[in-house]
Amino acid sequence: MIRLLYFAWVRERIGKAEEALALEHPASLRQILDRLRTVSAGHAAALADPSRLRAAINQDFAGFDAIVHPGDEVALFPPVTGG
Amino acid sequence: MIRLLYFAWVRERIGKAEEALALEHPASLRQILDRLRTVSAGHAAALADPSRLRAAINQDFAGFDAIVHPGDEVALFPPVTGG
Amino acid sequence: MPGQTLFEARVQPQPFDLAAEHTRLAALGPMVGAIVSFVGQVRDTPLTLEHYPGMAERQMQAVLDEARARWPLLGAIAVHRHGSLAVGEPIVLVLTASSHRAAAFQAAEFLMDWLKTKAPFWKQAGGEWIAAKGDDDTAADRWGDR
Amino acid sequence: MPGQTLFEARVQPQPFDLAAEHTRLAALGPMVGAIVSFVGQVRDTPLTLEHYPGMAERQMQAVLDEARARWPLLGAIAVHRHGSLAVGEPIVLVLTASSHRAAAFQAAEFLMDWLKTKAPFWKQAGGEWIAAKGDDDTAADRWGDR
Repeated sequence: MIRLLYFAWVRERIGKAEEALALEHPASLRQILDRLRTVSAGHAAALADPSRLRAAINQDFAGFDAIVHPGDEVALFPPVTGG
Repeated sequence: MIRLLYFAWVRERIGKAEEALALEHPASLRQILDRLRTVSAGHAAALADPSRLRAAINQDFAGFDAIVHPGDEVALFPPVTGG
Repeated sequence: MPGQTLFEARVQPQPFDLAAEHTRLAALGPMVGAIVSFVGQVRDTPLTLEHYPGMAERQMQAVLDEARARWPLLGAIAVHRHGSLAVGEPIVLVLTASSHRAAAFQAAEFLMDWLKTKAPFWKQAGGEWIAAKGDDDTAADRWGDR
Repeated sequence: MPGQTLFEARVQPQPFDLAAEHTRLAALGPMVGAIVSFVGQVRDTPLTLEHYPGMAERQMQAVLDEARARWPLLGAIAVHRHGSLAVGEPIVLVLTASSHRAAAFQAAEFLMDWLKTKAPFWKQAGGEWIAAKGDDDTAADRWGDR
């Protein structure tokens, strides 16, 4: 199991701020995205273009080749615009 | 006549903060310094080394070749150390 | 107390108090010669700021640690607001204290550049999410990696 | 009132109020997006600051005008104290306001560099006059002449 968090328009398109995903073996973030796109039309729309997305694993920025382990907190969001 | 103002160690060595000097015709700051050095031992000591001095005419920085006119306010002081 | 240091990152909905934060750095001791502050405030149009609780504080603290490793700082404070903000309201505060002005200025500018690209906040204006600016990446990149 | 600008140089013996001066710039209108402040404070040893009344204000104003010509500023304030100052007391305040952070940062750093080399103040510590630092000329020179 991993915890997924969504922010900004990713959250809006998916229609929820967080959810759980079953995960028994380590997988790349890219593989997680592939699975998530099949969950709903909202997921597919939000996650269609990885170049518009950024990700964090356990609250640190991560590339899409990074490996997610069971128990991790994974966040998906647009490029940040704070400051 | 010109008004002379002294600051910091220039003031201390000369022993006064200001004085008047007779001036009927325009003269360079360098010529004014030459005259002032003859006024007293304190003047001579304070003004001995122009490379350690800075000057202003009418409250604007001026080089020693600048021309002083009767009625001007001339200030002599060390390089500034504010801020 | 003299000789202390102070490095603090906070995320909060309420306004911050520039003078109070400044006083905390000014009081760090007789080595403090220069304090630089930056305040960003809402320009032109009201904003709503969303953030990632936990990661926001964590990444802001990491940026402070990075600044501390690069410059001889005695202290630094970063405060970022979230929620709905009207035009003219302050969004972000950065303060740096050092013995020397160049370090305080450079560290403050570095902190702002890196916060803009590394702190997980997202601005919404008029119902639209504001896109990230390439300018901000360029500004952040000039400091290089370590 | 929106759309105003504010450029002010002052010399005074008494402390300044960072928050009050900041508020004056923050209130200049909806174009203000970034406010940078610099406070210099007495480090290590008490100081006495002598200045050239009249010329000090005049040169500080000239430095503000120069910054205004170089960067898109909405406002800038420079306050320099004179007289006897204990360790930890503030000496000099510079504040800049702009729509953009880079302009506010650069102008504030420029103002400090130029004030240090162009404002007629002289520091005395322990009965000795502090010598001008070549570093300060170098810092000022990097901005070039116009």
